[in-house]
Amino acid sequence: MPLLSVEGLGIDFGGLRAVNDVGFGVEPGEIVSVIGPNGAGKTTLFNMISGAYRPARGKVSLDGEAVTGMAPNQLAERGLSRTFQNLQIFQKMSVLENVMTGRHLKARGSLVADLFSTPASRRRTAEARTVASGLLARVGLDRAADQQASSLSYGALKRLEIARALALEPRILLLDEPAAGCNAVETEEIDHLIADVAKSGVAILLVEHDMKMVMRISSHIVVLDRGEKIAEGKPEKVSRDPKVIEAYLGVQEGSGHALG
Amino acid sequence: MTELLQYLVSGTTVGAAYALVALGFTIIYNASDVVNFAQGEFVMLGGMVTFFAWQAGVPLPLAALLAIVAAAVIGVLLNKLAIERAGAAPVVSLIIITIGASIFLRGGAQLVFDKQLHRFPGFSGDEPMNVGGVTILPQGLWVVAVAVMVFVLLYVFFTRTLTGKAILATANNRVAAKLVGINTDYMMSLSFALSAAIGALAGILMTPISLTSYDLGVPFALKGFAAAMLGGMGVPVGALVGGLLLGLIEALTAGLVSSTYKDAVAFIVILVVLFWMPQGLFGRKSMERV
Amino acid sequence: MRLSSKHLTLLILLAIVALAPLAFPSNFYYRIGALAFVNGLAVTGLVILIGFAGQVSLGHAGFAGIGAYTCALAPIYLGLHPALAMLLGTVISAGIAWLIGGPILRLKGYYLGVATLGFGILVSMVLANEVPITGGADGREVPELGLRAALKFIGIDLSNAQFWYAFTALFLLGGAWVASNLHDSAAGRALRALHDSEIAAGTVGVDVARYKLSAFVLSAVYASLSGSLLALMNKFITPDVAGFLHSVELVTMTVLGGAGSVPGAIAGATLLTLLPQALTALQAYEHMILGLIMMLVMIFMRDGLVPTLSRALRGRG
Amino acid sequence: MKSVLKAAVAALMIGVASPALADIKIGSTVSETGPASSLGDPEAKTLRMLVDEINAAGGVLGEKIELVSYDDAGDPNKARTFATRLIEDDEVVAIVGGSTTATTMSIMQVVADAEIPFISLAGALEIVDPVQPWTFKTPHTDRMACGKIFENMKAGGLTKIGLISGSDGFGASMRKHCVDIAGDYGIEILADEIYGPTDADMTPQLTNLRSKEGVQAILNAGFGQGPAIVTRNYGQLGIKTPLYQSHGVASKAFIELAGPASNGVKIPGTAILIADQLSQDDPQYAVVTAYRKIYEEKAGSPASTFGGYAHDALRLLVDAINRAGAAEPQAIRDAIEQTKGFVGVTGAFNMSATDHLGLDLSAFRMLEIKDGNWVLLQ
Repeated sequence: MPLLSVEGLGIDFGGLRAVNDVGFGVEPGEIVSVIGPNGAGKTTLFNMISGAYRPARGKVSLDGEAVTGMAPNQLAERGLSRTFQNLQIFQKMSVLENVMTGRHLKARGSLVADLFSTPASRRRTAEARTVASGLLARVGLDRAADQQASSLSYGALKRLEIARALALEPRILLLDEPAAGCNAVETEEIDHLIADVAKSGVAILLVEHDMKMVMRISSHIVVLDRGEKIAEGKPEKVSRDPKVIEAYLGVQEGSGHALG
Repeated sequence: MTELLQYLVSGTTVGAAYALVALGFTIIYNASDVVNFAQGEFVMLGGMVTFFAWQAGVPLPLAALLAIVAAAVIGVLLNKLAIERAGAAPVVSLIIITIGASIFLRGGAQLVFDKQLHRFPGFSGDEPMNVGGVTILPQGLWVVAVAVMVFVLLYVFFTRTLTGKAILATANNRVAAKLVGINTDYMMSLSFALSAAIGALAGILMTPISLTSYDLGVPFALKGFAAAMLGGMGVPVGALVGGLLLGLIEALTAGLVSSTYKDAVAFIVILVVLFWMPQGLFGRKSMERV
Repeated sequence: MRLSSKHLTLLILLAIVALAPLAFPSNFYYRIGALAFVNGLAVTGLVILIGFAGQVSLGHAGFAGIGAYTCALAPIYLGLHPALAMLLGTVISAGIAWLIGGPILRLKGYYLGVATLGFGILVSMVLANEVPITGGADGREVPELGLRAALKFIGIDLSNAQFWYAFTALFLLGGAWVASNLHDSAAGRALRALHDSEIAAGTVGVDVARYKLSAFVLSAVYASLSGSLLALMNKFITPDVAGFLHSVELVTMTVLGGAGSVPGAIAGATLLTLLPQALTALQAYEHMILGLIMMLVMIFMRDGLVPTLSRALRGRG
Repeated sequence: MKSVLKAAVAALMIGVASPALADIKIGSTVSETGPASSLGDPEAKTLRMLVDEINAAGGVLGEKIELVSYDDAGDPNKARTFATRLIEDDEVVAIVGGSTTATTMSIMQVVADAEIPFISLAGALEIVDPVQPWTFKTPHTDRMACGKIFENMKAGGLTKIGLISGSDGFGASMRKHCVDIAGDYGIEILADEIYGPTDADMTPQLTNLRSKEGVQAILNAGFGQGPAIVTRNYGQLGIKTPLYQSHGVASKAFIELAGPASNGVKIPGTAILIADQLSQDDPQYAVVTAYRKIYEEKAGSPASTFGGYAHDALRLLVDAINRAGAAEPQAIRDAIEQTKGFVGVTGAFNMSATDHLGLDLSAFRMLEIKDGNWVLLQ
């Protein structure tokens, strides 16, 4: 049984079927990519899986447990974490604090202890700081640790979100366009990072427009078009699928995101 | 039975005044996402300017027009000098700015005018009409008629005219509105002027009924704000229904239950409505985009 | 490093409180100081709610009213010592905050504003209308705390004004210490996270509703203590303490000084407590000047006085 | 270091710098703005013009009076702060003020601790009962107002009444006392309605009073805009039962605001409202005429009962300082307490150790509005 499994998932916005009857599974250590033209419903699918939207139809299970429509924090407790396409950074915190907050589930404790700064409370914060510093080093942001998060570049913020998501020690990680807006070097760094994380046994679900990256690192690809799954399989199989090619060319008329 | 009708007449009159204030809130909110807590001061200015002009010998209709224009000008100034400069400040900052404006205008009115209560005669006299044992003031009819008329005009304005739609677009997405060629600064000023004018109109209409003074803006702002939120902020029909509902709840509670806690009942109703409908009665449900 | 900056801030605050009396021209300034501290305490609570968690309240004076009237009534009706009444006030405030916080904190922005406003108005209406118990709008007397007499007995002889200056300062310092602790703890980070992005906070595992509620209850406790102190210090209390204008005054102090920072908010409280006293010479213009200051600060110093000024200083140095 | 700090504090407190050397400093804190400004505004004006007049006439004990006056906006907490400031910082020898009962109560605490004489301008009985050594007051109590009204009702055979009152301090306090003593006059209160001080319409409450079986008269306890709206609504509903208002409406402005419906309204008032109808041998004739003249000249608006309270307070104080022969708080207090036969705008004051008001019902006159004017009933 896959770690994350999605069956028949769908949602409507004002009578419009934004996503309909989408299903797939993700195993530990696997990288599954969701691709499709703009407006295909990729981010909506992510939002349903991660609890931001409540799906109208279908089922999401995590390790066999039905988690459909659970709040994001309940999913976090079950080891699901994510990043956001349009960045959801804690702007007014320092870079380090952002990642420390990502460690919330391990760092939290009694509120009273936090109010009076008991040794236990300080110990929890110190542990979070140590882990967070390590993660910042891993994504190459250790030198920016004390800066205010809002001062970072777009690419750096993307990496910061990944570090924050990793602080949770997730079993499954949803990454929504982690390489968008990054230059070639940064993209390659993220590329390695994702592969690395997957290798440690984390299941990864990825939405990405950079087809080179998708083809290179995905173990499995799901293709969406107008809210429906039109193809699924290994990268080389999907890239030859006529339906996929048509979906892309038909919508985008050969613009930047054609299949590599 | 006549008692009940009398309560309804009272509630409708006062409720129509709340509705006018709430409509004022709605217009500015629609253009800028700002809830203007200085809205009550426009109500005050309407009454005070009209009274002092009238006392100086200006005929009442002209005095009222003068007050509306004066309020509109102050509304535009408020937008140009404060709101526009604040930009995309958080909700609390905007609350403080508009409350600051309210305190400023009240302080100014106290200096320019005076601290006494004032009144001028009703538009169609002060002789009440008796309809089957129920007393109706002609001025009360004026208030209700104008509130309904303003609502209809606003409804047409926002749904049928290009300018009205441009104001809505400005609120929805300032940048996009600019890109499609809407002069967003002008739309903001226009909506402040419109809102201030409607507030002043409410003040002018109510002065023969409930008197005016430099400090009656706050109670009107509170009730108008509550009415707008009850109906759903930003929706004209919500403002109208919210205002009338608030006035009716107050009058019926005072008449049938307890005059001591009529305001309390009004706020409890608001809390209960918001519990079931967090966007108010007619508010649009918004979905957070992530 | 963070820890030391927190302690440094508290030390500076302590030094100001301790040294300021050296410059007081008369006993009257102890009264102003104590008022600033009482306001500062409520405002520190609002820093937790508005500054950390990003939730608006236009009704927190309601909790100050509960704290104040518990101190006035519990000694008479329950025979409690005023100090215990103060504690009871915080328990009641916390309880009520917990009960109403659940439903109303689901509301956002202005809707939360009108709901909290309604709560505050309900409290002040009950206080004003239940005349046989509360004394109504004319207010009622509050029993003597008695601590000053006890201190005198052990040889510490303070004037009434001096005692309240010192006593309220202790509460303010304690409150500021607790709020600073919270700021740098896991719970504080959770609150600040949901301020910036509720959805991201949920994603990292923060139970958004629970933390909002905690912030609401905590700030209610601060407001309640502030109300209790005001009642005990004045030995007389009226429903104005719970009124809309007091709620707005508290929020203004919080935001003007800098909602995100404890010292900022305390500076805001001090400034707005001093201002009416400084403006008595310009009595007729007092309201205009106050309104103008509120607008100017919010327009030109968006983060509030202290954060903006300290950034400017750091930028230069 | 200390001097630097001192300078910093002084800079913050720009308002504190005390003007010119004062001879006798008298403090005041009244509600010039805020919900009670219809009381506080004429009070503050009266105090200023009287001090000028007294100084122009040579002052007191050969010294000039300096008036330090603050606006507490009707906020009891502010009133307490200003009272503290007057005593500790301005070092006044006496305080006049407290436009409302709540502000008065706050100030009383401070003057009791500091032992400074204080003459209040507020109505409630609680201010002088029980007697506090340092607090006096000039207005009739609300309990006396109730008594005066009930006396008149009883004489007119009106024993079953409907009560309506404002929820502010003035209305609530008077309501309480009226309910308390109604029985003593054989008056029965059949209906009891409340309105908020800023309400726009009171027809629901009045409709209830109108439809209540057996109500022979209506009594409204309140001040500010409420009573004017109540009177208008009373007229609109065509209610015929006699309407009594409190001394809270005792001004010319009320008649204008309430309009024709105010014809026939009765209140317990003071001589100032009927100054032109006083006979020359009325003991109050001289003082009332003089006060009215100076107020209307300088303020440009009709004199009201409220300004009269301030007038009497300041005159009482000056009289006491003269008799004490020294501007010392203790001496002034003792002298105020010994005031006998002092005729003011409000009435003749006879203070004692057990009576810090010193007025009886005799100076309280029942007035009625006829053709847009106050006239004396009797």
